[in-house]
Amino acid sequence: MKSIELIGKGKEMHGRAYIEVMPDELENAIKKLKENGFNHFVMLSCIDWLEEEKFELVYHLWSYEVKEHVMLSVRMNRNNASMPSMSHLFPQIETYEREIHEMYGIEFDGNNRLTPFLLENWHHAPPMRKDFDSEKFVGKLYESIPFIEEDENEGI
Amino acid sequence: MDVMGIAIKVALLTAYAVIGTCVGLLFMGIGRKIIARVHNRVGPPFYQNFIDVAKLLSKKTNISHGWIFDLALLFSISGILLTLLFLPIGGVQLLSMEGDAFLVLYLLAIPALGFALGAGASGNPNAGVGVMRALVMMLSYELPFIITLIALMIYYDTTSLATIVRMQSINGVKSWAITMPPFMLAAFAADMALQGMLMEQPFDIPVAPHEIASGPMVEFGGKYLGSLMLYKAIALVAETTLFVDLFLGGGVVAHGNFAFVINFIVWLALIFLLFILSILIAASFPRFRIEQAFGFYWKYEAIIAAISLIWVYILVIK
Amino acid sequence: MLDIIFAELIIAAIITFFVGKKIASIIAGFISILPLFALIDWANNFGFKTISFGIERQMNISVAGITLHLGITPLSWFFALMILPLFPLIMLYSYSFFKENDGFYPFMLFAFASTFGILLSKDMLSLFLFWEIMSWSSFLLVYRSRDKEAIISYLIFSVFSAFAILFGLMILWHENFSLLLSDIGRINGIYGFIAIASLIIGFSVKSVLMPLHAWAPFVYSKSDEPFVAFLSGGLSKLGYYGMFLFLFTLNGVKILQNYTPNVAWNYLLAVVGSLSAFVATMLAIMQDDLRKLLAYSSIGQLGYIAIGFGIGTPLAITGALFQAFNHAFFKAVLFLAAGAVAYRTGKWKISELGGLAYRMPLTFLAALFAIFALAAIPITSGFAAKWLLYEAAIQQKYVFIAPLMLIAGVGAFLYSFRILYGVFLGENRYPDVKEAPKSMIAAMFILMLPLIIFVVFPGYMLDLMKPALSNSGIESIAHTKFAIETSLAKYNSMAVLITLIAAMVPAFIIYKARKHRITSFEDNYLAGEPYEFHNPSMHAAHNFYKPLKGVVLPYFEPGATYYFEKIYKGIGILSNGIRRIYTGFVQDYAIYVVIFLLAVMGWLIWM
Amino acid sequence: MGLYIGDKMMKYEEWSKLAIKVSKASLWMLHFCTGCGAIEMPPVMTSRYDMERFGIAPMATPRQADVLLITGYLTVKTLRRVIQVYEQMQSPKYVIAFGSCTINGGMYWDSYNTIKHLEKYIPVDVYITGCMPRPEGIINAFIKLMELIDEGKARGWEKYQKYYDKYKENQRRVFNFEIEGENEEY
Repeated sequence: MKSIELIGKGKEMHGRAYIEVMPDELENAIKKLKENGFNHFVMLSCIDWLEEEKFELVYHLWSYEVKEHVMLSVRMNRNNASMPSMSHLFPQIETYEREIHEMYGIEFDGNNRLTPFLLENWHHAPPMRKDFDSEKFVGKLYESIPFIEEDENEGI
Repeated sequence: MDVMGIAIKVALLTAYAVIGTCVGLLFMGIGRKIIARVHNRVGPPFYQNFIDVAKLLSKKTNISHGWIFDLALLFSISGILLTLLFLPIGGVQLLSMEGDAFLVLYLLAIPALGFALGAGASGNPNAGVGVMRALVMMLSYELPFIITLIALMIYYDTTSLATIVRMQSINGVKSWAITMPPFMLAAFAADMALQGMLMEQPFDIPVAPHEIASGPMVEFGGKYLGSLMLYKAIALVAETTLFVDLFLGGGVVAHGNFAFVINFIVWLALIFLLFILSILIAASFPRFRIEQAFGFYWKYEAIIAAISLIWVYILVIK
Repeated sequence: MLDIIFAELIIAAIITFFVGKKIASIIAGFISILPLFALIDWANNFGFKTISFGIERQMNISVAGITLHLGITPLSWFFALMILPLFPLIMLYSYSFFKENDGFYPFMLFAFASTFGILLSKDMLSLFLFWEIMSWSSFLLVYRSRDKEAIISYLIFSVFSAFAILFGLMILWHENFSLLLSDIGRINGIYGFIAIASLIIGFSVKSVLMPLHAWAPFVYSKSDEPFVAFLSGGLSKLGYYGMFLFLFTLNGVKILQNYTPNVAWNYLLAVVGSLSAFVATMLAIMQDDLRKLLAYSSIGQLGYIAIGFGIGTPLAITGALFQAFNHAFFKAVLFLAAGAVAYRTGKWKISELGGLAYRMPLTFLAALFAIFALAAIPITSGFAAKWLLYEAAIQQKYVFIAPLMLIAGVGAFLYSFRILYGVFLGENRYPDVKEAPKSMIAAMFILMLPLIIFVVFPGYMLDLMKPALSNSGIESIAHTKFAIETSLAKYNSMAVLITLIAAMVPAFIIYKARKHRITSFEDNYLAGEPYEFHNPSMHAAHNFYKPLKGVVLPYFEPGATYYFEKIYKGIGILSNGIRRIYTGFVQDYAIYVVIFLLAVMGWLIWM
Repeated sequence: MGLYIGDKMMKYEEWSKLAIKVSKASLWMLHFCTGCGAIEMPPVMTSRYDMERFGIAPMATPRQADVLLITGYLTVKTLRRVIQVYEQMQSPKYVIAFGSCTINGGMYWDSYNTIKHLEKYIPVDVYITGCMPRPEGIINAFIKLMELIDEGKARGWEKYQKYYDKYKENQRRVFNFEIEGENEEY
């Protein structure tokens, strides 16, 4: 596949190219792909590998010329996770980074708009992390709010 | 005029105001039923609009946005009743000798302006856009309507509606304006203008519930909306009656002992037919855009109306 | 007594030049009430019983062998009745409008004195003299705006108007060898025709008739509001005064008809008036600047008067005079209200204003009533005037004019609502704005009084203009106090008002039957979005009549202003060319002198 | 007709029978189509089920509507808008909650941002169970609501007025994700 040839590593996975890169190689890899026809940035996704204490960011790119989907995977430590922002390469990455910052708590250096985005008034742990116990949270918040019972004696 | 005469006149006017309101609400209910049948639905009962108005007027809380907002309620009902009473209805002159067609044309603006003031006072942007559309619509449909009106006026050499009705009722149906070829064209143009006046589809651009949240009415609820429904009901009667007075001899077919009853029934039947026509057009067409409506009226309708005006002018000059 | 009034106006004008703003406005206000006493006195001569102050009807001033004949006629009395009362009220308004006395009052008083003079003049010389004083004092008032386009356009058109009038008057004098206006009727033939035509063209500049309107949008939108109120309300009527004077009182219509029996020149005037009404209304709809909107609206409303004069039947002339009277007051109120809004907010763009109705309720009420009169809602006196004009057009079967007039009447609703919604309703953008100062409010409400009186009693208005009409040989139309009757129909203002009040009863019962709660502006339905999250403006007044934009602007705007832009540019090029002569080199000037001397010598030799 | 002049009105006892009759026969509905339930609305309105025969009509704004129909799950963010809309409606007003999501969270029972019981934040008069309920269910709910109005039991709006502070407290807690005894700031 063209992208694997360009970067020099990676493998084919379900018809797509899957390339693992180091955080410091990422910028050059995206730049190289962009210059060689992979000019559609599809999306940025994130996976929480709780057991391995890692976050995995996946940058999806697409080339209209060779009709090829490439996934650039980069891993980082789970504690104080941070990555350099790629929004200067594709401006739309900024919005994905905002969402991932809000949902996973990953810092993106160089992105100035990491403000509250989708959640209003949220001040708990980032909810998409695997150590965020959603069930327990629901029990503590939603189930603890009381029903409003009418006082039978008073009537309305 | 003696006291008795004034009392009778006031009683007659009150009776026609009540009749106009009831007939309007009834027609709106029947219109909903007919649209439902066209859609292959059962539809609400024909008295549904009476229930709706009663419900709105009996709402427990009502929100106002200040005294200018209240003008909508006060002016919409009073203005449209005023308009109704200045029309000859079924051969009964009411107050139509005290004014003329131009007065009626301008009286129709009182409730609209009051309504627009109230809508604007709410501060809702949808209301502002809705009123803007309503006014542009008004500018659009008034042109063909005015031209046809002038054609009638110069033909009968009067501007008084009562006189126009009297001159058309000399020979019964045969002397109605619509039996003459130039006025057939004019009646077509005026009927399309009526469609816009009634704000039925395809000209329901000002209210457009799916685009601008029912436009000017966006902040109206409870008694305010109830009064606006009453306004709409009376406006329906007033506007169709205006058309009937202009082209269909005001529904006057009989002279003599029971003429009053017969003329009333004929008038009712004629405005009902006009309303049904407009409802059927409404049921079969989607909504225009505002520029399309403007173009429709100022290009095609105005030309049709202008042809009839020129035709009538040549007839009159000869 | 009359000379004392004039002298006092002139002296007051000089005094106000030196004193402070407040004293100046008080002096100007009180002095300008004096002519009103004269009007009240003169009313005795025209069949009304009023108080008499012993002011004479005629006065001759002899200066250096030339006699100026001044005197009141029924026509000038009626026009004075609509123009002169504006003045003290504008002075009352300006009491709080101006920050300092910077030359407004003296010129305004000069303009006033000359207006009074124009109305009183009975010979051509005084008419032209006062016309020039009026033009120049109003030009100096326009000059205060420091706006190049306004100044130059007013200058060009005023000079053109003055030349046209002078040309007409000179021909009349040359034919007649009499300066008295009353002698004009004897003239016939081509000279009479040219004279009357050129006079009408000259006057139609002041009465902003299209196509000679091009100065109005610039001047109205840049000058001080009190002056613009006078310009639009008062001075524009002087143009129509002149037209009426020469067309009907002095039989100009007959002079035109005698020369060209087959051409209906009236009809041309009516067509110009109706096009003026229609095009200006369409352009007014598209304006975002409040003052420009009002300027175009003035052009449109004044067009109706020209229609009335053009149709020329008693019905039409009555309607035209009625419309002139109404327009003087409602347009003055509107300009003053616009000035009050700008005084408090400092904004002129309609899309930048909004929500002032609850902050400035009295200003809003005044503007609302004036707008009702402008849009000819039947609960105001504006309707009676327009109704008479419509009737006249139908009576004469003018099928081209009538639709244009009526559709312009509908268009008036559109721009009226643009003012109402954009400035006074809608989003509450100025929560801290206070009501306009008391003197402004007082001025606006007093100006509304005639509009209220003549809605209830339109018949009184017809009584007032009866002497003017009968003096010109025009019969007045059948009327009672409340009702006007024509051959076509009848309009009874009392029936409308009583029925409206009676119809208010059910509305009021519905209104009172259920309580309502007044909620704040923030509590608005925005598809569920809370107001505090809704950051951008909620005012829908920006680009208000956008659907009409593609229809109106390409067809109407170029036609209305194109030729003026050409003139404007042409004069710029011409002036530049002339300026090149002054090169600044002594040699060049020496050559000019030599050429001039050679030319003179050559001429002498040739002689 | 339930019309009283001046201050004498606004007593619950004076709520005349005719007013109840008319308000039951003319239910104007505002459908807050957040969830998947919105797809069930077109069949209810069109020729197969035709809700208009009962006098039920869709409305464009809350000012005009009597019934708030909530079709499906509500996140905390949407709940804020729903409450805004509910408070803009004019009394008497009713709420019909549609689908299991509004009853107990439904398939979003463990979601961190979907509210579980709508009744804790605004009073609900009629629930429609099911995921999804059929159009017949919606019609049935409206008829049930009419019965309740007739019997004088559909008084959610009065409950909201009476326990306004409690409802506001619940709403405040859920908007701020406020867990008792836990004020951790991330």
